[in-house]
Formats: sequence, structure tokens, C-alpha cells
Amino acid sequence: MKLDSLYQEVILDHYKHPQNKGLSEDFTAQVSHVNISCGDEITLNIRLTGDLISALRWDGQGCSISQASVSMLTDLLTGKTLEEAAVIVKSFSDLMASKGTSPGDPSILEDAVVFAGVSKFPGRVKCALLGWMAFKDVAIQAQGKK
Amino acid sequence: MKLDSLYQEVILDHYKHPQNKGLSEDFTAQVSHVNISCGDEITLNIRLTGDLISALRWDGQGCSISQASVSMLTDLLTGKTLEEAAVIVKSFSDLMASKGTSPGDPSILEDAVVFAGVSKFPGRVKCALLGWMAFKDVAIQAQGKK
Amino acid sequence: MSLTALAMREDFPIFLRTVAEGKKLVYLDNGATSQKPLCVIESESNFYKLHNAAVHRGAHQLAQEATEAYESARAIVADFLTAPGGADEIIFTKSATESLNLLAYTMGNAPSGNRFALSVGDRIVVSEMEHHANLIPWQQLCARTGAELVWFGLTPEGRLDLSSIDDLISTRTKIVAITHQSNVLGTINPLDAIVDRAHKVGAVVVLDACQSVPHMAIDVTALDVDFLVFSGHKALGPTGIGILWGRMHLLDELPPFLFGGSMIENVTMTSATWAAVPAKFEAGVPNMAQAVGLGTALQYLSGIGMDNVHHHEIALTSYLLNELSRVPDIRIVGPTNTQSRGGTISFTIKDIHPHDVGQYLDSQGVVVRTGHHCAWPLARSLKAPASTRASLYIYNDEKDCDALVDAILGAQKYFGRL
Amino acid sequence: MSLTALAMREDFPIFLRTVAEGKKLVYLDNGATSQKPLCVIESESNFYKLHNAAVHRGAHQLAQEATEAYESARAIVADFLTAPGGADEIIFTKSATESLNLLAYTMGNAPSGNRFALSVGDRIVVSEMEHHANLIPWQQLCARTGAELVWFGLTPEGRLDLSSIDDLISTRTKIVAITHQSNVLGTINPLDAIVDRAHKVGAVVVLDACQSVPHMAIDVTALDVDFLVFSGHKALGPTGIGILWGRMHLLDELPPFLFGGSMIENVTMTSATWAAVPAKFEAGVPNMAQAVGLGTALQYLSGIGMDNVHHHEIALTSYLLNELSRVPDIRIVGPTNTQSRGGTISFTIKDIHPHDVGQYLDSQGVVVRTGHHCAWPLARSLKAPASTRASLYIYNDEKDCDALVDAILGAQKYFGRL
Ligand SMILES: Cc1ncc(COP(=O)(O)O)c(C=O)c1O
Ligand SMILES: Cc1ncc(COP(=O)(O)O)c(C=O)c1O
Repeated sequence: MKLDSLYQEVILDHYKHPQNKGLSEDFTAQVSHVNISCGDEITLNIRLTGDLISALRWDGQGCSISQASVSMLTDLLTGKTLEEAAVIVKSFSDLMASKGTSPGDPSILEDAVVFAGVSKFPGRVKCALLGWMAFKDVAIQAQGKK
Repeated sequence: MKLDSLYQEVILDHYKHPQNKGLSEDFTAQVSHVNISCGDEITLNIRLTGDLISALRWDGQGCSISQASVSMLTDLLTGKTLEEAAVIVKSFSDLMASKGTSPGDPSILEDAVVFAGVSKFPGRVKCALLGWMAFKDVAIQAQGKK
Repeated sequence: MSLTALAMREDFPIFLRTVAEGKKLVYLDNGATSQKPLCVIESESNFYKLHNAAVHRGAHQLAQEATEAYESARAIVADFLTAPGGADEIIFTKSATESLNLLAYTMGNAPSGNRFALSVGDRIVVSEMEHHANLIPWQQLCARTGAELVWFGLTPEGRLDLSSIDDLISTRTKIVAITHQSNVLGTINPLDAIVDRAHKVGAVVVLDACQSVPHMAIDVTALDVDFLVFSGHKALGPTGIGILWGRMHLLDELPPFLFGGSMIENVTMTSATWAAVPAKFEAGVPNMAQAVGLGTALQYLSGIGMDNVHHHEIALTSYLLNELSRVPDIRIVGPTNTQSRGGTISFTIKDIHPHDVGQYLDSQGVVVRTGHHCAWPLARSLKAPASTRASLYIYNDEKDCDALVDAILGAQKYFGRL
Repeated sequence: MSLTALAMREDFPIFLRTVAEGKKLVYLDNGATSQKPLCVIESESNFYKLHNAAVHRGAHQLAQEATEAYESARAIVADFLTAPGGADEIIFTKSATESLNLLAYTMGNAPSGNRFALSVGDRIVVSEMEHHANLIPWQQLCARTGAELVWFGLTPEGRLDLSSIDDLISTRTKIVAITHQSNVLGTINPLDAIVDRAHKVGAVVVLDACQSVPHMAIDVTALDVDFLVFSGHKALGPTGIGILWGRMHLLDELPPFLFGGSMIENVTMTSATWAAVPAKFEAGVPNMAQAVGLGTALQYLSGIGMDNVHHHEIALTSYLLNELSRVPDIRIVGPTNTQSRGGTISFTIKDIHPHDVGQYLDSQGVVVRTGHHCAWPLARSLKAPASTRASLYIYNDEKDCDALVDAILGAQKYFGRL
């Protein structure tokens, strides 16, 4: 069933067991983003140690796709430098824009390649990107505060 | 030719030899009306002696239909009482709204029955009515000043 | 007796197609937009094929035919709403959203002394269940003029809480802008008390009838409201056409909104005067083909009979509410009986986000809407920031309701993987 | 070589009908609105028949197809205009009139500090040849803000008098709003000098391209203007759809115009924040089918090639101007050669009012426009309060021009009865 390519097991896992959920008090910058078409909201905060992302914590509510995506993002980007993170974000954005034509690069995206299936559902791409847009934003703000 | 029912000889005559054209200095009330779709303008003034329309003078520019119509109107209504004029105006308005189905009442409208042809041309009804609307307006204003 | 559709699905070309890899289209997103019967589609195309010309601007035959078609549509709308002042009270806009903004902008432009001029101390009253289109224009008008926005709250059942009506609608109130039927809850609001009170204090009532005009007989004379708006596309009509109805003397008093061709009386380089209503509010070459299409849509609805439309939807709503009560872990957001409610049913399902419910439904050919439904303050106050909404119309039947319920149960099974 | 039509009349269903009791339709009222090819009519109908749903609002398949169709149309418009910022710079409105009013209202709503905020001492520059749609909104903006409206006058030939450009466009100037091609004179205005001067003093240039986008290749990047508007219905497109293009950073700075669904980021009962451009300017369920139809229209034009369109019209204009010079007692209102002018030719005939000329022409199947053409100040300054206007397009040919000239001569004979 086509739906299964959207709702991969690992996505539903992250939805059920979200990683790094719960905001931290100790952060360099924090942003809130919302998906204007459905109202899903994500608040994300970052702690920078030099150029290193030493912590990423979030809170929010939304569909399985948006929640799983931000959960995986925090797993993936914590411990990376801002430069490394930018490469991963770019790779994820490209995958989301691929309309189902790209399998994604597992060497960069690791588990997050499962979102390749989401890119076939244009109505859900925004859900998947919500956390990533928030990350881009919070990274810029955090750099501004360095 | 259908056009001939619009451009009756008597209409073209009035257009060529307009009656009561040229404004008078001595009036009870004066109004200017314009056909917003084409810019035709008519200024009409009235002198009332009691209830009697003792003079109607006009000036303006416009198509044969609007000019002939106001010319005939001034011929027809000068010397009438306001009450008599109201009957004639009503009869003319009804004729114009008839979409070509009424021949008009010559006992009331006299020469102006030729405008029956105009009522078949919805785009020109406003031209024919321009002077008559101005008359309605000026009559009300003149009464207000009595 | 099983509930069959009131309109022939055959009249609606879209039902010839399938969705979700060959499944029958079960269209339950009528609150967002309705489908179009062939007669409406063709009346729009025939305008272009036979009579296309700029209305009111040419003495030629085509322009006259176009004008005739456009003005006939205006007369149809006036009849449909029982407008006391006839066709001249009907303004064609592009949407209900434009109609509402037109009112808010023109009231904001009213010079002091005009009855619509607002200032500090004046009040505008709305409700907590308004669609953004009947909320934000008034927020902005308040911001521009210093007037204050106040609102009716809701009862737990999702009805207007009228208990503070006399406080809310006071002599300071100039405008009461309220929805006739909620696009989320389905609630039909009791207008009598509101209209009475508003008129008593000299306020005008603006009715957002987007969700009522397509679904029940509307008589503005009987409702006694002062302005009414709706969108064509939710009433079987084309996209790009909306209606503003207002009492003639009020439309007369309002300044114009959009400025340009066909709305003027006289123009110089530095000043302009205005044509009479409705031309005053219709600047530019209008959405002619869409107005004509809307006329055909309303005639199609009249052919069925608006009371029949309403009864059909009520019967179907009753059936669906009953069937939904079989679904475990469902919460109906809004009244759970058919008293003063229409065929819009929003719900949440425990542990499955509405977006995911909607996606599963879509895979079964069942088309619903998910999210805040452009009524975010309502969604928050209901503690249902997102919900799933099924909204019924004339072509829906019992089978569509069954398909919805089956699909919801299917979603629960599917996400049971969780 | 005789000038044949560039577009097949067969593509345009309206030419299958006759007018004036069996006469061939000679349609020369393209300045008012163009006819529609079948592909445009069908693309609008097919939207309803196949993909109708509210865009941007549903996760379901229909909504996604509708969104795809709507957003593709936006991309087509962006390509057609060579918008530097791509599709996001294209705003769908209902008409050029709405686009211009959108600009005037949003500039009027700009808070002080915003680059568009106007006040006493600021200036808006227009010209004496503006259509009411590009004049009255600015008059009103001046009235609301205290800014001053000044304008370019005309030369006796009907061209912009640029001699006082440095006085008119000064450091006080915030907006220069000018037509690209006059809808009465046919004059194509020299934009380089105006744009240079405006940008030098920090003003933005708003281009009314209603009469140029349908008729020549337009590259907003090359023109270097800041905003551009046009109407779909004059460019083979449906009624009820218009375009506003603007530079992204300027659209970003403008506040929104209409408020409602789909243009928001977050909403509470008392406040709201806005979505990004273009959504910020597209409140409500949009004119989706019309946007899609406009996309098809622009693709049809691109298929012919806009340079070919322009050359065809210039050649035909040259032919018609030459033929008209044979008519006794005619006065061409506007340039009498084809240098910097398009295919719109207005004229007066001694002793026959334009309304009567138009009526006679109509009886011969020749469709023209008569009156002030929504440019009343221009008509007055030309001392031609009314004129007759013939405006050419891709489906016109030499025979149409001949029919016009014959009919004018016929009118002179007919009214010779005078
Ligand atoms: C030069 C010009 N500007 C603006 C307009 C207004 O366009 P619309 O009436 O389609 O809004 C027109 C046409 O009517 C025009 O010719
Ligand atoms: C209650 C209500 N009001 C206003 C609107 C706005 O209508 P539109 O988007 O057609 O302008 C809608 C629908 O979206 C609605 O349901």
C-alpha cells in the first residue's frame, strides 16, 4: 500500500518515542515555528559550544510526520558542527524537494532517508520540513549571539 | 434595416436642429447630469411660474439620441404643469423600459413616441433617458425652492 | 429508508473520476469548497464562447449580451436571498473574504459624521467561532480606528454564550459581525436575539453566511440583518466570485472600496465622484463569466429547493452522528444532535493526529479537511488545535457516511501499529 | 503581402457565431477585453471537472492536484514576465484594478518608518493619460495621507511631455505610477528615463501594463520597474483574474491588503501575524480555475511568440492608419505613425458623435468601443470627450481593417441624411 511508504516503521517509532523532547532552560537561542496550513507548532532550542551543537531540545504538537522529523533531526545534528549540520540540512531539503525521485543519501542522512517516501506526498512535505526550517532559523540566531 | 428604427428621421432632425438649446440666466433651478458610461453631459434649467413650467433650457454634448431626446423633452414639457409633466415622464420611462414591446402612447408623448425604437437597443436607453433624469431632478429642486 | 443523494452525481463531472488508485471519490470537504454541476461549468464556458465582451462599456451587441447575462445573474442572486431592494443591493466581489474586507475598509474610510465612522470608544462585536475572514478584518479596523473588539464566548457544547449579550452589544457598539453557521462546529447561531439587541442600540449586523447560503433557504428580509456575505464556490458556483448584500440605504452611505473604471460619475486629475450602487462597488472589468456561473448554480439549487437541501443534510447529519458514536475514542467537536446545527462535523480521534487521520482517509478515497479550519482561536478554545472535518452536501448519501466511518475504523487499525 | 491573422480564428469559439443579423464578427474591442481560445476555456472547465478542491488547505489528493495546478500557473506567469525572484513574486488578484488598489491601500496602511509610509510633503507622480484604475487609487491615497499628486502632461501628438521630469520626480517623490501603453492613444511610454530618475530619487515605479503585457514581450528585469500589474481577460485569459508582480523585498515590506484565511501565520482573538509572500496577499479561497486558465492563455501566447504578436500588430496598425487616412473628416487621437505605439487607434469623425459611429459599425458587425475609455482627464485634455476606438489583436487581419474603414465610410453616408 502506497501509504506505507509515508508511514515507515522508523517514523512511527520516533512519533511514539520522541527524542530530545522537552525544552532545556540552558540554550543559546530558541525559536517557534508553525505550519500555517494546519497549525502544527514546534519550539526548538540550541546550545552552541563554539561551533559545536552541544544540545538541541524541542517541544511541540503535530502529526506523526512533523514530530518524527524533528525528533530525528535532533538525534542527527546534536554533536555536529554548524558546518556539518548545514550539509545535512541541505541534503534533507533536497530530498524533500525531489517529489519521490531521490532515495536520499544514507551516508549523510542516516535514518532520516526514510523521509524519501514523504517527498511523494506534496501535502506532507511541509510537515517534514517544519523542524528543519526551525533549525535553520535557530542556528542563524545562535550564530548572531556568539 | 434595424438601425432605422433607432435613427428615426425626427430624431435626427432634433439632433441637427436642437430646440431650446442654450442656457437661460433666469431660472428656478439648474442641474447637470452625465452618462457615466460614455461621458455625455447635459445641463438643464427650469423656470417655474407657480406650478407651471414656463421655461426649460439646456446645453450639453452627446450622441444624437441623448441630444434629440432632451430637445424633444423641452418642447414637450414647456407650458405644462408639474403634474402634467410627471405623467409624461412616467409614460416615457415606461416606454424606455419596454424592450421594444410597446409602441408608446402618442396622445401623451406626441413626437417622442419615435423613441419606441430606441427601447430595442438596451445600450442606448440610457442615452435617451439622460435628459429625462435631469428633468426629474431639476423639477424636484425647483419645487423645493418654491 | 436509506438516504440517497439529493442531486444526481451524474450532474457533477468530477464524480466520473476516481481517486487513490481507483477508489470511488467520497467528497466530504464541502465546507472548503463544493463540486460544480456541468450546467455551471458550461454556463461559464458559454459566456466566453458566445457573449464575451466587457459589460457596461460598449454599445455593441456583444457588450449588450454580456451585460444582460451579468445583470440577470445579479437578479437571480437578489431573488435567492429575497433582497428587499432587489438586484441593486447585490454587489459582486471575488469572494466572501473580499466582501468582508470591503465592509471593514469602507467603514474605515467613512468620514467623521458618517454613521460608519469609528473611533476610540466604539465597539465591534464578533464571536469566538469566527472564521479568520470574519475576524482579522475587524481586528485591523479596530487597529486603524481605535475601536475595541469584543466577542461572544462559547458554551461547552459549542454554542454561542449569549448570557452577556447586553454587556457586549451596548450603545457603544457600531457593528456586530457574526457567522450564521460555524464552519467547524456546524452550529447554527440564533440570530433573532442578536439582531434585536444590535438594532436596539443602533448597530448594524454583518452576517457571514458562507456556510448557510449553500445549505438552507435564506431570506435577508426575514433575518433582518443589514449585510450578508457568501462565496460562490461553496454553493456549486465557480471560483473567483463572492457576494455582498446590503440594505440599499446603508450601501449608499458607505464610501467606495476599489477605485477605477465603471465606478465613477466624473473624474478630473485631482478628484472623482461616484456612480450609484451597485456600480460604486464594482471597479474594473468584473468577473463576468463567474457571476453568470453563480447565477446558474443558484438556479440549480432553487430547482432542488433549498428546504429539501436542508432536510437532506439534517437527515444525513443525524445518520452520521449516530454512526460516528460507534467509533471508539472519538470526540465530536460541536453539538452532537441536529438541533440548530448543519452538516459539518468535526472530530478528533485519540492518539492519532488529524493530519494522519486525513491521510489515511484519503488513501481510501474519503476526502475531508484537517487542521484549524481557518478558525484558530476557536480551535485553541476547544482544546482541539487541529481536528478532522467532514462536511456534507446534496450529492452525499448514506454510503458516503458509511465509507467515512469505515475509513476512520481503518485508520485506527492502521495506526494501531503504534 | 496581405496581413493574415496570427492566430487561427478557429481556435476561438466566438468567431463561429455571427452578429448583426448574420454578419461576420469583426472584433476590434481588444482594448476592453480579448476573446478566449478554446484551450483557455477548457483549462478552466477541466479544473472543475477533474481537480476542483480548495488549494493549500487539504492533505488530500484533490487538494494537492488543485494546488499543483494553481502553483504551476504562478510559475508560468513568473516566466512570462521574467520575474527575477521567480513564482513567489507573483500575486494573483481579481484584476489589474484590484492590483493597483492593493498597492495604494497597503502603502496607505504602512506604519511610519516603513519605506512606503506617506505623509504631507510626499509626492505621487502619474500622467495625464492614465486609465481611471491607475489614477483614482492614487488620488485617494493622497487624500488619506496628505501626499500630493502631480502628473506628466502630454505633447500635442499624445506623447508624455518629459520636459519637466526633474521637477516632477524629485526627492519628495515616493511613487511613480505610469501606464506602459495608453489604452486610448496607443502610445508606448519611454520608461528608461522615468525609471532612472525615479530610482535616483529613491521612488518606486508602478507600471500599469494592462495594454502591453498582452501585446509585446515584457521582461520586468530589463524594464527595471518595481511593480507591474495586468489583467488576465485582456490577454486571452479568463475574467476574474489579475496579476501583481513586485520585487520580493518590496512585497516583503508592504503590509497585507485583504485579511482572512491562508494569509496568516498565527491568529488570536486580538491579533494576527502574516504568512510569507505571496500567501500574505492572497486571503481566502482563491480564483483557482481562473489562475489556471490564465496560465494556459500565457502559454498559448508564448507558443505564438510575443515578438511575433508585436510585429503582427505593428504591421496591422501601420496598414490601418494608412487606410484611415483615406477617410474624410477623421481625426486620429494619438500618434499617426507606428513609432512607439501599439495597435490601439482612437479617432473622431466630424459631425457624427462616436456613440452613433459605434452604433452604425455594430450594425455592420464591426465591434469597437466608444466614449471616454475610462480615461476622462485625457479625453478632456485632448478635447475629444468621446472618441471611437479600434484595438487590434492576434486574430485580426487586413480584412478586419478594411471592414472597419468601409463601415466608417458607410456611417458617414448613413448620417449624411443629417
Ligand atoms: C491601461 C489600463 N489600465 C487599467 C485597466 C483596468 O483593468 P481591469 O478593468 O481589467 O481591472 C485597463 C482596462 O480596463 C486599462 O486599459
Ligand atoms: C464561515 C466562513 N467564513 C468565511 C469564509 C471565507 O470564504 P472564502 O475563502 O471563499 O473567501 C469561509 C470559507 O473559507 C467560511 O467557512
